[in-house]
Amino acid sequence: MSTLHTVNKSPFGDSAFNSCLAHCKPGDAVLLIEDGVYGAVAGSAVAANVEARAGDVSFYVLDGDTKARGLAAGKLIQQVKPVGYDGFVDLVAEHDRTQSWL
Amino acid sequence: MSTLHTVNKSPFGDSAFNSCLAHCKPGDAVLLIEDGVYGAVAGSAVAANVEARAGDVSFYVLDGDTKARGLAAGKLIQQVKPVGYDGFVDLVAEHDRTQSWL
Amino acid sequence: MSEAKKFLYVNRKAPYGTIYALESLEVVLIGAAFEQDVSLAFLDDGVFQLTRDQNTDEIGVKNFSPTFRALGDYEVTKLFVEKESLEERGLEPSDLQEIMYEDEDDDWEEKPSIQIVSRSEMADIMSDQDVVLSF
Amino acid sequence: MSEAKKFLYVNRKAPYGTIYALESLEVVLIGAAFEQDVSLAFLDDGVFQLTRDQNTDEIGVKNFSPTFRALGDYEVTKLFVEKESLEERGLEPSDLQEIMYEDEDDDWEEKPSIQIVSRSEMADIMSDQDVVLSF
Amino acid sequence: MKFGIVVSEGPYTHQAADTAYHFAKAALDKGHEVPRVFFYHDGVNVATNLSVPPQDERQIQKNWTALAKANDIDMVVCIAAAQRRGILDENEAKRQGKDASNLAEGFRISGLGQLIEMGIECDRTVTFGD
Amino acid sequence: MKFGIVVSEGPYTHQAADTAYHFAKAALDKGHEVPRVFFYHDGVNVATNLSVPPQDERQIQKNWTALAKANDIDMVVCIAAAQRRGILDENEAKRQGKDASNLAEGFRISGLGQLIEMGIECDRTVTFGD
Repeated sequence: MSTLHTVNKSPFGDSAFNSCLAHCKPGDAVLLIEDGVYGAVAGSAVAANVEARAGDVSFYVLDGDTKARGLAAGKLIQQVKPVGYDGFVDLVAEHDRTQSWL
Repeated sequence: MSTLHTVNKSPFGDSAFNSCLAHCKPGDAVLLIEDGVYGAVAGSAVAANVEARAGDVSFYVLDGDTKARGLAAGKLIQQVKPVGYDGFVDLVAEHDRTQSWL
Repeated sequence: MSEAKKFLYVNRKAPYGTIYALESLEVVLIGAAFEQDVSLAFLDDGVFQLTRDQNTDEIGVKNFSPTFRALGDYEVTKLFVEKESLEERGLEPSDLQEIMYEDEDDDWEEKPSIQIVSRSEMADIMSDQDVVLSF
Repeated sequence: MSEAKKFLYVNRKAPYGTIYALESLEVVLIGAAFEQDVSLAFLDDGVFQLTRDQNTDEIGVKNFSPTFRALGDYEVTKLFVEKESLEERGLEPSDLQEIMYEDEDDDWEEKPSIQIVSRSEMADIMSDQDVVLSF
Repeated sequence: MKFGIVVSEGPYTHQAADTAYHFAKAALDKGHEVPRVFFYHDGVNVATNLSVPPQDERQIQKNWTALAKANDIDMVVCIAAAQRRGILDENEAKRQGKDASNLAEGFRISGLGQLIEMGIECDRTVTFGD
Repeated sequence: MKFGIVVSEGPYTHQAADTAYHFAKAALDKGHEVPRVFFYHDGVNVATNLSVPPQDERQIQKNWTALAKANDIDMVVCIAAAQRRGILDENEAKRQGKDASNLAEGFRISGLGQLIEMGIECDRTVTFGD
């Protein structure tokens, strides 16, 4: 039993990402989409929050959204895995529920 | 020459209020409207940010918005002055420009 | 139809500045007719939805906060409010309105619908659902 | 018409997740015809609007980032980017695209339109305007 | 004093159109002028005449139309923003081959130049958005 | 697997309607079912047939209409949310005394019960909003 969490807003402008991190459980997955992908940028003021949870939570980023925003793979936190829309579908299917942090 | 800043989003969910505080100058005024009025609640996690600037910046809160949200005058930071829509108009007129922190 | 599913309505937004809180409540009221296992979560700015003494006369927007008190009549009786979210916002549980329901399994005794839970308990509640609707 | 007013366009939002960045740029382009004294401020998530190598093919949304490079042709040459906002977001000035203009007062020399400024300088720029439009 | 007002969010979803309305009314009550209100981004949706909110909710479009009529306010809806979002006047509907239009009385569709002009000609410009 | 999808924000202004579209398409491509998409809050604005975006932008309403047609998706627009925001089908327009309607092909207007029903009958419910 595990949850897929999606976050679609920048962690610098909105508290949704931090609230998601504070509520997700070991074994859950967090998928960053739309402006949420900025949460995956290495060396930012929130990167440490991701790195701190990367041991027990899986982090993903929607590839089309990072490319749109000019974030090359090398700019992203190492533990965050890029997926396409098809990978997004798989993540939803693999987890028991999806919670959108709007 | 001074600026009226308006903030309409909760400081707990959105970074606009903190950015406003970081950019307003001595002699400026900050008016909290709509969900921005939560920034005026005493004893909250952001109240100290307001109190720290209350010496050189004037803080106002739109009265109708605090009442709508059940925030009685006694719940608010002491240095924040309630105004009505007419007071809002006066503040816009008295300052050289209005900057909305959207 | 299969057995009841667990539905969680997640409320993270303040009332009036945006319509999400009101339209979320409209879903809860309609959803009550479907006899599912319904819970409401109030966390982050969502806790502001439940403050007492809301008076919207000056802003000209409809005050929907009394509707929360009617939820018991729809058998919606589990309103979980996060303690840490209250504290960060300078609120006490006593700043929230009282929402009661009559427990049919306990001789119709009046009981409070609001349960204050810790962040960690909220995470447990979220992870025990079939459908999570966020507004 | 009276003498030129100082217009500041404040950009605090990221591109693509919402339309504000694109529609702000549309105002700047139209506004250029009015021969006012125009500046653009990029701070908070607004700095993300200027990253290089944006490629929107997969999300199916129009890539409007090349339009920033055309601003010089419209005599919009003052793009102020806040240093602290870049740093908090893990960005270097070199992560931003180059935006140049030809300075007619200096023998049409090519000069950069982007100026990196401190938060305190940004506050000074904001406080020196006639009209502040926020998007 | 002349106040120019920008409304950047749609009706009911965000409070911006309400706050702008109360502000405009208060400014007029105090003897100021509100020569123009410019509707941009989702603000263009305020101008639909197809909105039928519940009887016990405020009527945002009708309130604006009445205020503009009583005080000679020029309510301008940005054409580019309106086209994206499906707000058309009769002419535009015809031009686009649509058999319906939905621009409410008191609003007119025009370009972004009207926003800049408002900024130039008003003493203060105030934006209501999200 | 059956995926139910909720779209909570309007077209162009937020990316939600785009992401939901790409997600639905990918789910169908992988052999999953998308029996219903429910449009709520400003999401109802996706269903206007009066939108005329620039030629070089994506056609959000038309894309949804085509996807639904090709895959037999039931696209439901919440009636209460639609009435507030001015999205009406022909019947509703007549009932409300309006001389125009603007609901695009492939969408139908119905109640919130359809959202709950979707949650009950689908294996997964995914919300796209802001």
